[in-house]
Amino acid sequence: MMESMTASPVARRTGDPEITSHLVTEHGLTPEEYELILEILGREPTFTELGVFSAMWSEHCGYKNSRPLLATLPTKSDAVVQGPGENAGVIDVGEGWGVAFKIESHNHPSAIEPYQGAATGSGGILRDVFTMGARPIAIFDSLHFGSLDSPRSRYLFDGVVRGVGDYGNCVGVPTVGGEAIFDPAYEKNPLINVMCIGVLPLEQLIRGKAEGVGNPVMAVGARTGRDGIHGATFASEELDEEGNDSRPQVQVGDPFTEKLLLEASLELIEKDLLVGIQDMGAAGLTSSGTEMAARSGSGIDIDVSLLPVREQGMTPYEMLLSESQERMLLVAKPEHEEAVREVLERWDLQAATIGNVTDDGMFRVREAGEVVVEIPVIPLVDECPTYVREGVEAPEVLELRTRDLSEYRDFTSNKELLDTLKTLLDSPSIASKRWIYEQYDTTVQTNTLEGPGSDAAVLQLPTDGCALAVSTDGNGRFTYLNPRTGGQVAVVEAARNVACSGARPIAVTNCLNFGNPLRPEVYHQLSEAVAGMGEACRSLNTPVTGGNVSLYNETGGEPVYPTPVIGMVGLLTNLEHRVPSSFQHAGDEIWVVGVTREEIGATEYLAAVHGLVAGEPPVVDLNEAKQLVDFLVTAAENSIVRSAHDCSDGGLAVALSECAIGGKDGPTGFDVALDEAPSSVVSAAALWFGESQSRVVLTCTDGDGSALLQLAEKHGVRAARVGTVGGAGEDCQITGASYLIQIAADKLATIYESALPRRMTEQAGLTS
Amino acid sequence: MTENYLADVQITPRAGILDPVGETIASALGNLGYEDVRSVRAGRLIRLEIAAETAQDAQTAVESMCEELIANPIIEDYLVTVRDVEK
Amino acid sequence: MTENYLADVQITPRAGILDPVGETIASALGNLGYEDVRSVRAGRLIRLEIAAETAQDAQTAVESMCEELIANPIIEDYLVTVRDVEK
Amino acid sequence: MRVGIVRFPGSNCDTDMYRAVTVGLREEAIFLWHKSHHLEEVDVVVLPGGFSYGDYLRCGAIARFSPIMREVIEFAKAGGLTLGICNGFQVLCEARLLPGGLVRNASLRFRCHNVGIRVENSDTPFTRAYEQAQTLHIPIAHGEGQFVADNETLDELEGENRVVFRYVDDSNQTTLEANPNGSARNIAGITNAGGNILGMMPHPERHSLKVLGNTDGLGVFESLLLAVSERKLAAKPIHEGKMVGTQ
Ligand SMILES: Nc1ncnc2c1ncn2[C@@H]1O[C@H](COP(=O)(O)OP(=O)(O)O)[C@@H](O)[C@H]1O
Ligand SMILES: [Mg+2]
Repeated sequence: MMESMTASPVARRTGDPEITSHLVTEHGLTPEEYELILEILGREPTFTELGVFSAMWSEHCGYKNSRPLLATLPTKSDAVVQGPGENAGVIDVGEGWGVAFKIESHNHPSAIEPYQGAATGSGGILRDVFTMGARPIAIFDSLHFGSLDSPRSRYLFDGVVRGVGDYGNCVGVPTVGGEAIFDPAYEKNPLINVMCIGVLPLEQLIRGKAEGVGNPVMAVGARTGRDGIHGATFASEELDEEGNDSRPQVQVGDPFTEKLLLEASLELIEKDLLVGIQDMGAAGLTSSGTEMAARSGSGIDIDVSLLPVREQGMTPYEMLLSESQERMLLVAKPEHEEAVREVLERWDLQAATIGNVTDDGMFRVREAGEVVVEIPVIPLVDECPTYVREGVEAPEVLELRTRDLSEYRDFTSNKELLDTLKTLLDSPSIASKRWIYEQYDTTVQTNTLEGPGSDAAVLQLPTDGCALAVSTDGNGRFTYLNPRTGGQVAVVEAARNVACSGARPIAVTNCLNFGNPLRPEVYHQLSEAVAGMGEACRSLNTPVTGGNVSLYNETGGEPVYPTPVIGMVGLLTNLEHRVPSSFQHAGDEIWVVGVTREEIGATEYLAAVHGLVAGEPPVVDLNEAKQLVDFLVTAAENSIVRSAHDCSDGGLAVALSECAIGGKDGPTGFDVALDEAPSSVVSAAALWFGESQSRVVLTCTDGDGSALLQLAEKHGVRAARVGTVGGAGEDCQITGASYLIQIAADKLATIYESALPRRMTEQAGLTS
Repeated sequence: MTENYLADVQITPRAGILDPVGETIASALGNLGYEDVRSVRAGRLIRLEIAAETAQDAQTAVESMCEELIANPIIEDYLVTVRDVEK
Repeated sequence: MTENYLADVQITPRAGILDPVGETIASALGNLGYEDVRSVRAGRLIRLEIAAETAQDAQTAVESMCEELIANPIIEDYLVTVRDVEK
Repeated sequence: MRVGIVRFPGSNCDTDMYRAVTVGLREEAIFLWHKSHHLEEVDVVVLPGGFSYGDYLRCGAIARFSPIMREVIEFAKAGGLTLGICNGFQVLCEARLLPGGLVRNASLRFRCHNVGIRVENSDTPFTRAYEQAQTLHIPIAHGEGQFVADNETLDELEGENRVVFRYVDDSNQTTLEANPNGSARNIAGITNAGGNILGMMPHPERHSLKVLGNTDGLGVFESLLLAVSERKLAAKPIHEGKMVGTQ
């Protein structure tokens, strides 16, 4: 079809270095990959072209090591309108409306400059969503940090929270949920994953395409500076010990310009003035230009001397690879170019036409007319070499997983048990996240029906009476000890959280945070976790609509826990059926649904109380997980449950405490006998603090229990009444495995609420 | 014997680092008719009163505070100037 | 003929207005062991490059910008200093 | 009633305000573009919350010079009902339509949660739908909401009954703990001497829709509706004459 795909000769630009094998290595390309480049071009690349290949064939853009694994994930269902491959995935939520959503990591930038790293991460994911034509309605942040006992971790955590907050707050998108996990494994390499959700009329859906020969290509937004050059390559390398040697220029976020871009983009899309639009994210102009061309099988011809720049004397290499924030690439219809300019001007935004769409399949870049890059688009974008590697489980993990845990299964006294519960409620990973989310605007846009603090956030949709329920989840410790289980748990826990609110889980986005995939033990984690994720998604019919891969999360050879994070989106078709997480009324019956097994491996209990990361994580029965979700959704539809709370970190004792602490009229007492809960024979530790999957704490009105039980049986899930909700300010009493504890609800609340503020009081926003 | 010194720390965004605040001020000034403004950079000013034996000691102490806490050397430059407290 | 001048605007909270940033820095420095710090005030520094015929003209222009926009006299004091751009 | 909501670059509570007026109250609202010079015959001007110009330099400092502010200031000075919420309050202070200023929260952190505010003066065009001393629960969402002014100004505000809202705790007391940002004398909202301009940090528009389970904020808009109807009755002939001329 296309006659000639080989690139024409391109003269070496004065001032550019010669291509040496050293330079090739420095660009993160192997000799074999370089051979392939020679083959594609039919000649030696120029320095600028080498930079382009290096960025596009980095892990971040090219998914070298993950693409074959990702290809195994389910991506289709009746609800999916746009699967992976676009700026964001899109699902159909009825009445002509769609929901666009995606998650992205900004781990490495945040490890160096936490405030700006997190801010620019939020900016990027917002652009991914509004470039689909969707108005962002919510942000979620999944955070993993080292122990808060470390000043460095506190500094990073504080900076990231302020960065996420300030950016979203300024743009006017509420941050309504997320997670925050603290473990020494993340000390030097924290994980900052941000998810954005947007809504759009489906007829307005627009894709990142460069179609129509001759159509103008426009660069819009902030001017291009030297910041973040080689960010994409950098994100694909390990941090050095100091975290600074290969430090690129730090990028600074400008949420004000982002807000203008958001409004202007949506106006342009609404007025149907565009052919395609894409964020200039990782690898900047290079990736946006080439990916847009690749999606429509076209070519693109741009002149970088037309690009508005912030600094003098920038080379084509720098302009192509700059990751300056708040920029976008638009392709317009020629007859609309003027109208596009008018809209942008109204929003005080700069726009420059820097080239046009061609049909020769080439990514051609000029500098003042002189060609400096000519690369066939398809091989550059779609034919990045991929690798399927051999994975091997690390022997030390095997040893840890099979460790004998019998000495941790019992307690010596009621007091020890109560102290254990207190320690868990005070553990930053479990404790209240209020300190975080009160720094976020959670109510702007007036769609927040349920903000942070519940199992899932619930947001009103423009459709009649519908709402969206969203949760992000992941468990690095589980994944470390058993990656397949970890992949499954991320999905089933997120689904459970969504279903607890009464919504049916629909689809997921995922962020894979792993170490260096060239290590067989890391590759093993990655491939197993993806396999587990895929199995769970298939079982729950919640396909993957997109996501992000962040590899090389390690410092000095120490990888973080392999951490797949799932962002699950569910649909609530009737607002009346919404279910809160916490206890509602004194006298309500308390039920436990799902089976408690002899599972204390990999728990927060072992980690927080015994400093031990060991054992087999709880087994996921995918069938059970699916039945539980169906049961929860039906129970909500039938208005049988008054509250539903997922049982996860810290087990039943913590789940019950959380229901009490969040009580509708303040901390609420209760009386529960854990021995009544459905269980296979278990030890005290497993009964109180084990993290068996597919369990939920429910309440119903006194007397509705039989209906609840009937429904549970119908869905094949086991349920038992374990106690009664007490009054506000009363005592919480739990018995189980011959132990008994009793403590005022207010006391539990104080422990739970003060854990983060107590550790963070010293840290304040001094440097911004 | 120690004396009191006043130390001014001028903190400005490092060259090449985006300065959205400065740019926004520049354009606002332009809109107000101040057309002779070529550029604006927005930074911070921290003024400390510190007891030290000599001005040089005060200078050294404040510079170390900057490295440790006051400035963010990854994105900011800082300049410390010390003078006697006027009585 | 106009020349380019650099004008520094130092903006500090007015006496009597709380300065939580300054106070927090002071206490953080104390915690880090800098015990000789007597007090800290935190303000802003706006650095303008401006074309003017004389340094005096530049001074006058920047002062008028401060009155109009850069500072809010209800809560802030400001001080303008002008120097030549080093070539 | 026709409410004009000014849209500055960076405003982000403009559509919430629009929803509160059109869905919560079922009255008319329109947006006023910051570059325009026409107030489109609105009865009430609202400066909404958000981050006009990114809050760069100082909150509200740059927005105060938007083209439309010339007309807004004229309107407000002539007695027009003018409401500034959050960033809008900051703009009103910067424009010197209200005394004092708003600086960074004492905690140095952005705060977003429900607060209790007590209606200190229910005899204003913004609060007459409330009872005197009634407590409302509505959200705040700001990083720079600490109201400051010199003592004379504060005494004057109090003496003239111009403190309209104060932060209070569950027992309706103006305690330190109830104050989310360190505001002088727990002040959450004030009016000008003429009583026709209100600035407040909390967001009544966020609690004006039934679906969100709390409509404590709606009273502000109901009050405005009452005030506007009253004014229209009083000024009918003149007002109508004007309308004909400008349409
Ligand atoms: N980083 C964060 N940002 C915003 N909200 C958070 C964050 N971390 C946790 N939350 C909120 O706190 C609540 C408890 O979080 P988590 O313990 O992770 O929930 P679960 O155990 O149900 O998955 C949730 O509502 C969650 O959205
Ligand atoms: Mg939890």
